[in-house]
Amino acid sequence: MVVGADLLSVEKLSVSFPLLRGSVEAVRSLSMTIRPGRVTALVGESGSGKSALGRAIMGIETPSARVSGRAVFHDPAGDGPVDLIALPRDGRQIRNIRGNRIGMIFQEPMTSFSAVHTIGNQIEEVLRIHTVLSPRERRARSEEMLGLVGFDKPDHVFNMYPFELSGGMRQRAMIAMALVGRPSLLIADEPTTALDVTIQAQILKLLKDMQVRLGMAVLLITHDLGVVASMADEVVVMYRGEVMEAGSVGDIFLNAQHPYTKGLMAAVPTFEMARHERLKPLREIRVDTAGLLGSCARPVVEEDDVLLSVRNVSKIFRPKHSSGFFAKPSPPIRAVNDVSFDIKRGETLGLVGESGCGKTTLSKILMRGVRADAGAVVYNGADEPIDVLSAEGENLRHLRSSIQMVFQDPVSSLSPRMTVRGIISEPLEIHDKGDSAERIELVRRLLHAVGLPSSAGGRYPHSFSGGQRQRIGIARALALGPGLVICDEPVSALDVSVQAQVLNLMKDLKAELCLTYLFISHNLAVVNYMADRVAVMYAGRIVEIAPCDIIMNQAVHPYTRKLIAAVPAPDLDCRIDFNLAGESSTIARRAWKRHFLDEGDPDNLAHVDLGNGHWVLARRGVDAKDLRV
Amino acid sequence: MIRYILWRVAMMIPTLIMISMLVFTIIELPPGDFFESYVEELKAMGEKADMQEIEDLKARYGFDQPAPLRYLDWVAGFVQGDFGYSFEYRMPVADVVGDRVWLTVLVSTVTIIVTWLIAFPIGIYSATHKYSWGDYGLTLLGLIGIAVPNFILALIMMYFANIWFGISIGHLMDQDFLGQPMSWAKAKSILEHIWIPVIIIGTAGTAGMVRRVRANLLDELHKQYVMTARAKGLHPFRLLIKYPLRMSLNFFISDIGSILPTIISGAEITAVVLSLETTGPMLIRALQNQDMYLAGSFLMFLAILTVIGVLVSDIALAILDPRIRLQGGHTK
Amino acid sequence: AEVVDPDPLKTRVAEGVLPPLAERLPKVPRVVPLDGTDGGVAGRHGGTVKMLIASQRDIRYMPINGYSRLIGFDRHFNFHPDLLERYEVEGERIFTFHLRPGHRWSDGSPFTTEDFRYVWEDMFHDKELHKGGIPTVLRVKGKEPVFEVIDEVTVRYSWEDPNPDFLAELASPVATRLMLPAAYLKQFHHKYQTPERLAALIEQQRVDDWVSLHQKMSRTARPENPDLPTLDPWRATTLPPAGQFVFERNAYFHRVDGNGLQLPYIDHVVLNVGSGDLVAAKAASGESDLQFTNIDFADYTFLKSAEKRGAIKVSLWKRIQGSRVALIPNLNCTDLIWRQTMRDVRVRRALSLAINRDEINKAVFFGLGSPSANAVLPDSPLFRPEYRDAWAEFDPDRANALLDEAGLLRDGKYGLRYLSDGRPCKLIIETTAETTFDTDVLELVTDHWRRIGFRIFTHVSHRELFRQRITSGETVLALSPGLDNGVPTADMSPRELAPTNNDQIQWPLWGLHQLSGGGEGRPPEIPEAQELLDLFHQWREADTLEEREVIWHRMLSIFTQQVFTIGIVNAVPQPIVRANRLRNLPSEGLYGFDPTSYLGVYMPDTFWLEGGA
Amino acid sequence: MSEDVASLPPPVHYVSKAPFDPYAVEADADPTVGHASQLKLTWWRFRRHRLALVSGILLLIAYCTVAIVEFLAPYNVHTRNVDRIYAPPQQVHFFHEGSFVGPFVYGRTMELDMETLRRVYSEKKNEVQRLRFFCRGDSYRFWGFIDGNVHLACPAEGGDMFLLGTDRLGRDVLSRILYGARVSLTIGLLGVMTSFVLGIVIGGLAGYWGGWFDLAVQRITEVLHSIPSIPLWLAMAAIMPADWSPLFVYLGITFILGLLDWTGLARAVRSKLLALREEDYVLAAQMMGAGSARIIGRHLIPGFMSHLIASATLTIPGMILGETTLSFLGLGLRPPITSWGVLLTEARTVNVIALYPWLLFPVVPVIVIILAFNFLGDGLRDAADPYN
Ligand SMILES: Nc1ncnc2c1ncn2[C@@H]1O[C@H](COP(=O)(O)OP(=O)(O)OP(=O)(O)O)[C@@H](O)[C@H]1O
Ligand SMILES: Nc1ncnc2c1ncn2[C@@H]1O[C@H](COP(=O)(O)OP(=O)(O)OP(=O)(O)O)[C@@H](O)[C@H]1O
Ligand SMILES: [Mg+2]
Ligand SMILES: [Mg+2]
Repeated sequence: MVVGADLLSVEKLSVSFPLLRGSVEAVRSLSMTIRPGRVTALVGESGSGKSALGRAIMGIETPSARVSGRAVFHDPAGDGPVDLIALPRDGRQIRNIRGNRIGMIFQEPMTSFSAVHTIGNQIEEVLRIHTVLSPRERRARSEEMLGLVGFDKPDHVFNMYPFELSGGMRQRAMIAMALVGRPSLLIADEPTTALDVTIQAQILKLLKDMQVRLGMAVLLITHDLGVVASMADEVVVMYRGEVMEAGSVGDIFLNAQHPYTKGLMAAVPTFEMARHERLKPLREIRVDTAGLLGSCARPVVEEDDVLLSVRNVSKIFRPKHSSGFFAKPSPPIRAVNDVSFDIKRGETLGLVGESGCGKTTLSKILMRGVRADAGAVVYNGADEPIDVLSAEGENLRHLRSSIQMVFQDPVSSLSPRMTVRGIISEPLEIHDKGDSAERIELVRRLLHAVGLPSSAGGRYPHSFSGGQRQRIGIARALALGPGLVICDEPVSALDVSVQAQVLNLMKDLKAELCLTYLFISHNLAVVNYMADRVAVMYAGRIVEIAPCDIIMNQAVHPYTRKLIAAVPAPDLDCRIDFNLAGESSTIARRAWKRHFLDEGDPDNLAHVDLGNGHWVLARRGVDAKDLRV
Repeated sequence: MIRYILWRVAMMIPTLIMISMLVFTIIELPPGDFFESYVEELKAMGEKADMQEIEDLKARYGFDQPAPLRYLDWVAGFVQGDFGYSFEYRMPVADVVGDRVWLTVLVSTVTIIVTWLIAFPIGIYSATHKYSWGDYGLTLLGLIGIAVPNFILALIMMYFANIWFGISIGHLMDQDFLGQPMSWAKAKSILEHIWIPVIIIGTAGTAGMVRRVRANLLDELHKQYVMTARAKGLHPFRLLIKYPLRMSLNFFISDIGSILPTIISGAEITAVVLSLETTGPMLIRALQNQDMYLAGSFLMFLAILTVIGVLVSDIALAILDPRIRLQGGHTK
Repeated sequence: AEVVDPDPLKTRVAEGVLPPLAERLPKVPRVVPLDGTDGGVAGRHGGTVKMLIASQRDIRYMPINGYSRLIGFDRHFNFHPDLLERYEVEGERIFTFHLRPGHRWSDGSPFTTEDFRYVWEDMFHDKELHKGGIPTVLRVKGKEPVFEVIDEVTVRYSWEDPNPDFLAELASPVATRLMLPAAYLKQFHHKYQTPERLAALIEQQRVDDWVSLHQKMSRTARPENPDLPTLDPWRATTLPPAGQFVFERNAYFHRVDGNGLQLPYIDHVVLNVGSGDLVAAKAASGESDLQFTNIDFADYTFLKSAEKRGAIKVSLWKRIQGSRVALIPNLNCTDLIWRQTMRDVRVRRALSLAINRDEINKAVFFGLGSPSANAVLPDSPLFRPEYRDAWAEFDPDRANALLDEAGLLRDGKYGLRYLSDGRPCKLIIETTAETTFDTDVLELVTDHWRRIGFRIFTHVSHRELFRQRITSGETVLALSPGLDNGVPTADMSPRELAPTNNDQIQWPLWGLHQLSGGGEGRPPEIPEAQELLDLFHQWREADTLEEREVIWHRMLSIFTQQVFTIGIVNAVPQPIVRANRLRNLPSEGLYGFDPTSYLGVYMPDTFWLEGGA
Repeated sequence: MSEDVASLPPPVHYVSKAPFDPYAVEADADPTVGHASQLKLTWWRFRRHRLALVSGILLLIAYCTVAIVEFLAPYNVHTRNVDRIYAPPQQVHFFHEGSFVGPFVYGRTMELDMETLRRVYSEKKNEVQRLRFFCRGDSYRFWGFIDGNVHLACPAEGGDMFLLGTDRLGRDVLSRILYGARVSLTIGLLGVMTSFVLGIVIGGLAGYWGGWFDLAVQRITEVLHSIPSIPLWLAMAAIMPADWSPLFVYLGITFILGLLDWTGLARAVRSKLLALREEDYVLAAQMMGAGSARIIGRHLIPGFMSHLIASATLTIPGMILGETTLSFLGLGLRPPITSWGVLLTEARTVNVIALYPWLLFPVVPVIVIILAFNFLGDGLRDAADPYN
């Protein structure tokens, strides 16, 4: 291997998508290099062409896209440089490289799997194509990989279908799939967006290990500057399809030159920020909310004015099995286990927790998207309380217009055959708000508010970048001016600048329209910025709930503490300690004090009041003082 | 799943009862009965019927009784495996149907398999090579097959097969083999004849299948999971088969319910034109003559196959797509 | 030429399976001279003749074409003893039949008067087998004949009143069976069989009781039981259901040719079942050696063009219907006004006059038919041109005048006429539209009648529905073939001309009245119809041929002058296809069911294949 | 970190010099696109599909001509010419003996061949019969009430013009095809539409709601599905009132069959929706409070549109030719009503194939119409396909 030779050198690569009228220039004559064994981070605003670049390198961009330029791949194990772009589409040569020499983690793991094949089948397929292993070995390798990405029971997961996994679990499966072939270059497109910080750390550690062990180079596409700081050797900053700034991590973090890079750095929310402080996006967008979404229904916010109260909600899933209908069923999954909490009017309740702990399921139960097995949910938005789980008729209609949800997976929650305009105005049409001209106007303003051009209204969801789709979802949820918005990872796919813009918007709206948010996120900094109170969930139960400050500074539960410790900061000096943070929670759990363990019987645990609205799940009858230590 | 299947099997009973009533009604609907139409037909030929025998037969088969009683009689017989008596053939229905079923099964299965063997590759080709000359050409050919009524196609093919290749017109085998036990020569003769009905019956079906495969496949080709699979380096053909094709099979699976009965009944009209020794012409004749037990039992048999087919199709559907919950209702 | 083998079955004789020819033939066989009169020449044995049938039922053509009857017609419609050696008739009342001594059924069992006795006593008079007693055709004025067995070979049937129909009935295409192979059938009869054995047979044949067993095993109209001995030239060998029916020569057949060769010449007749629509195509490609059913005049050109390929010859015979298609007003229809209108002879005559028969003949029948009222053909001794031409010329002006006279007024020159109650003259013609002729003719008639102010609509229905609607009087006008027998002799019953049957479209109710002996229907309500009925009764009483002839002519004259049915074209050609090598099938002939029994009177047993097997 | 990797030279620090404006708007697309409704967008995309556009126009023309066949057809539908039975098609010429004459046909004589009973036509090369345009010919009653006799083209006075030959009664095949379009292009549509609407609605609800409704629908489907169409036709024909005109009876049968024929489609729709309803966007719509109709119509059915369009185009031949099958059973349309199916049914014999093949010509318009519908369907499919 020639020292100093680039593993991949991209030269004047352009990608453009023809549209009905005009076209989108996603990547404009971009050049960059990736060096063997290094992590090159690609950061940039949402929609700046990062994913398009990744796909173009793999040669899997949609056929309608126009790709030009060169991407020379010099495989250390292969026989000389090849121009990936020039290779025949789906020819033998490029197929040998895909999956085998270059692995790819897609940005949207939720939809990247085929729904009708098991996870195991799809992961193992990589080995089937590129190796000569026996089925048994393939299975062993796949399960090993699944274990590495943080699954407790890889053999179970192997037989599960993608729709049975939570968002983060799918993302990890995706990572397993990309890594199982042991590529020399990994294109990781936002690999950790759906993961909580502990698992994120675990995954990053895995990547790092593989990079070191196998000499694997990584093109890490991400917007999380904390991750960049912890992982990257080199950084490329991209804006609207062009490179703004490139250099080593040090150059970028300590010596940023370009105003865009500087802007990005400034937009990151930190723990040190004051509650009322506004985030500083690259461009401030002023939204004219007045008269747009209706005005604040009840300006006075009282204490103990509960908008939504959740009592003893439980949900058990019985997994399907691929191995025929005679196989013995695998154990049921307790996704949500006896959860109770309140959301007060006008507050933002943050919900954090491990990937797969039941946050999405819980939020869908609140929306009646999933039927709860037990429990009650009461909504106090209307004149009288409505029992959410059994409402019918007018009550249900009212609920539907006053509780809205931003889905964790933006792709699949947008009708693929509706234009963005149709999607955003749909809730208005359903609830018969305004005439068609007003709706068009509202859609235009909403698009503007989330930072999308108005021409986006005529496009279909698939033609957007991950972050853009997420913003469409947010715009839709806000369109009706609902009383309660449940946001499931609303900003996970957004770069810091757009994230800042959107978070500001949400905060503004909250203030002006007295919105109430249930804010699910893995990004604790964001939760810290947004939430008034925070609930921490673990394995289907709420383990700790308290006002935001308390959680951030005086958390009691060992899981919460670990979460907070694992937050990556966009600072080269405090990189994550992978050895500590990267250990899986089942292992970490062994070190928990026995106050927090149920020891086989869930009834052993109960919520213990620590004062100031601070509750923690612990042994019945345990003294609060013992816990604080 | 097993519970679901058992439950569905139990559900078949009321369904079949309803079907049997309907079948009976449909056969009873046309005014008159077999005997009247028999007498009329004889009269039309200038002959006269043995009225005595007809009166006897009428009494014997309960035609002097009200319809509901006859219905009960028939159903009771059916349950015991007695499918009734064919007036036209003057023998038990089971004997009449006899051999024809196997020939029908042969023709239909060959047709169906040929249809699939041709339609799927072409459908896949048309979808992946949308608007290529191949796509246009095959579409054109297939649609011509649909647009020309089967009987005209049959006549034209038979006529020219006779003029050019000297193949005798119609039938499934040389007449000399009729009623003979199976032999190599007979099998060969069947093979020589079977291609005409297969082509004629198959054209329309093939073209239809091609268009449907194409349409359904086109919808799947752009999905994200296809891209994922490509990123793994999967061979494009294997990829197509494993992912999008499987996804697009939904329409096909849902139709299994109607495939089973067609295997037994075959393409009636074409069979009539080609005078195939299949069950189709027999059924049509039985219906036209109101040979009611023959027609009724045969229809009932088809109905049972349909019902089984629907169940099979539902189960296959659930296997094809694990997301499908056959029992669950929807959420509001 | 080769030496003709005198006995085609000699190998089987040699094997001892069959007795020699001399023992198989009756003492006095029927000798068919085949000396060139009527065009038939003596031939040679051997070969197979293939024919096409449209359904399994059509094996019934075999006994019709075989035409072995006690007494049969020759091709000039004279009676001729066939199975009988001779017969005597006294005053149309007493019929004595003499069998041929030594005559045997096809299984070799003797054919004797016991076979007549069995039918008469053990079948007709068995309360279980024939609940209604003897067949109605055997009753005269409701009374049974006296049946006597004189000896082994002689039987007698004697009636109190004359039964002039009897011989014609015996010579008809589907004759009433007076004799069946008793020796064979006794095993199915409760009188002769033990109940256990009977039960076993019932079980084996999968029937319900011995009655159905007997019926099943003794069926002759359709030779479905290969074991049933027969007297026909060919006997069945195939048990249905089948796609192909093979008939084999009857080794005991009673006819010989002038050279002493036992008939039939042809060894096997094979009937192949196929779609009726394909018969013409298959016949053209030489798949049939003898075809007359399921082909029609419209196929002629096509068949003729296939003649060039050498395998077949097509000839045109003449159909014997009184009219190929006729328009028949229903004088019993329920619509009062229409009934009155149609009973007005002027209207019927006008409708007839308004039809341009020449155009129809030219357009549809290539000018080969003969425009005619529904009457007898020139081939009948009863033919007179005035019957043919009665109200059959094309004269719309006269038609219009007649209609004006009848009070059906019209507005404008081309306008509609109106009935007396003010309704327009819009008529629905009922038809079963079995052939394109029907639709074509209707289309032309529609046009012709437009000129006399009638509007025509067609309603097509199934045959049974068609009948039903006529009987119930819903139909005013129907399209249907004319007289079945267009070539009658005075000996044949003129029943078709009088209201005698409920299937007569012009007067179903009057016919029913007569048929049921006055129990149902209504007596004829117009004098002309009543007169026809009276004449019919007179015919039955008439003793001499001359008397009958006079009556026939009276009836024909009334029938045609009154235009009870509106005939259009008759004597239209019917193509007959034969293999090139098939001999003795006349190139011209009369085609029909009654009285010619299709090919029956032309004796298919005398047909032979040149060049042999 | 392994040695050689660590020893790589540090990358150059690159900073773009291009001017940077964070507020720069994306000028990538025409803003009108953003405001256009989905229907409009679909139309814009459809317009780009040449073949589909042409097909659409063709169909439009075809349906327009249906309104004015009386004028377009050179003869009346029932005009017979007894001296011109089974006349083969005539060719239109423009040049006679080298000089331009305009469109004309040669006169013909007919002789009867009494041997084969064939009519033999021979062209008289010296008799030029010039066609006339916008001329007076057979009189007709336009749409049943306006009398007229003007035709687009007629034969020369006393001559004839049978461009597609004549049938067994000497009727002009071309005129009959034109008249036949009237029935063929309209009536069967009714049945197809009925069955489509029912199939989509019932199948949609069953697939989306599932549960007991699905169960009930499935059982009904099974029952209906179990009765093959032929016995139904026979039974139906038997109960149709006898005094209905054949057109009406046919209409009735098509309609009833449409009412019964939805099962196949319903099953397909249901099966697909059973899978689609598990998609997140359906959940999203439910959570917005969308009703079943909206979810099925706006979210689910579009995902199945390709199949529906394909199915629809495939049933069109059935609708045009449905009566041919029916007439095989002795039902269906009959003369004097003329449709393409009737014309083809009349051509149902070997005679025609061997001797008068021009009577099979009605197959051509059938093929053209079917192709047109098919390409139109393709265009619609593509226009509705967001990935396109
Ligand atoms: N199939 C497509 N058709 C048209 N435009 C597309 C298509 N795919 C992506 N685009 C556009 O290309 C641009 C770049 O998209 P890309 O997905 O590469 O962005 P990204 O940098 O990955 O953003 P994000 O961080 O939000 O994922 C976006 O403006 C997007 O709208
Ligand atoms: N349809 C389903 N069938 C079976 N199991 C399911 C289903 N949906 C979710 N689960 C299981 O329920 C558990 C909770 O899933 P959920 O999606 O609520 O997690 P989450 O907290 O949102 O995780 P993430 O942060 O990764 O999105 C997971 O273990 C998942 O495997
Ligand atoms: Mg992206
Ligand atoms: Mg989730």
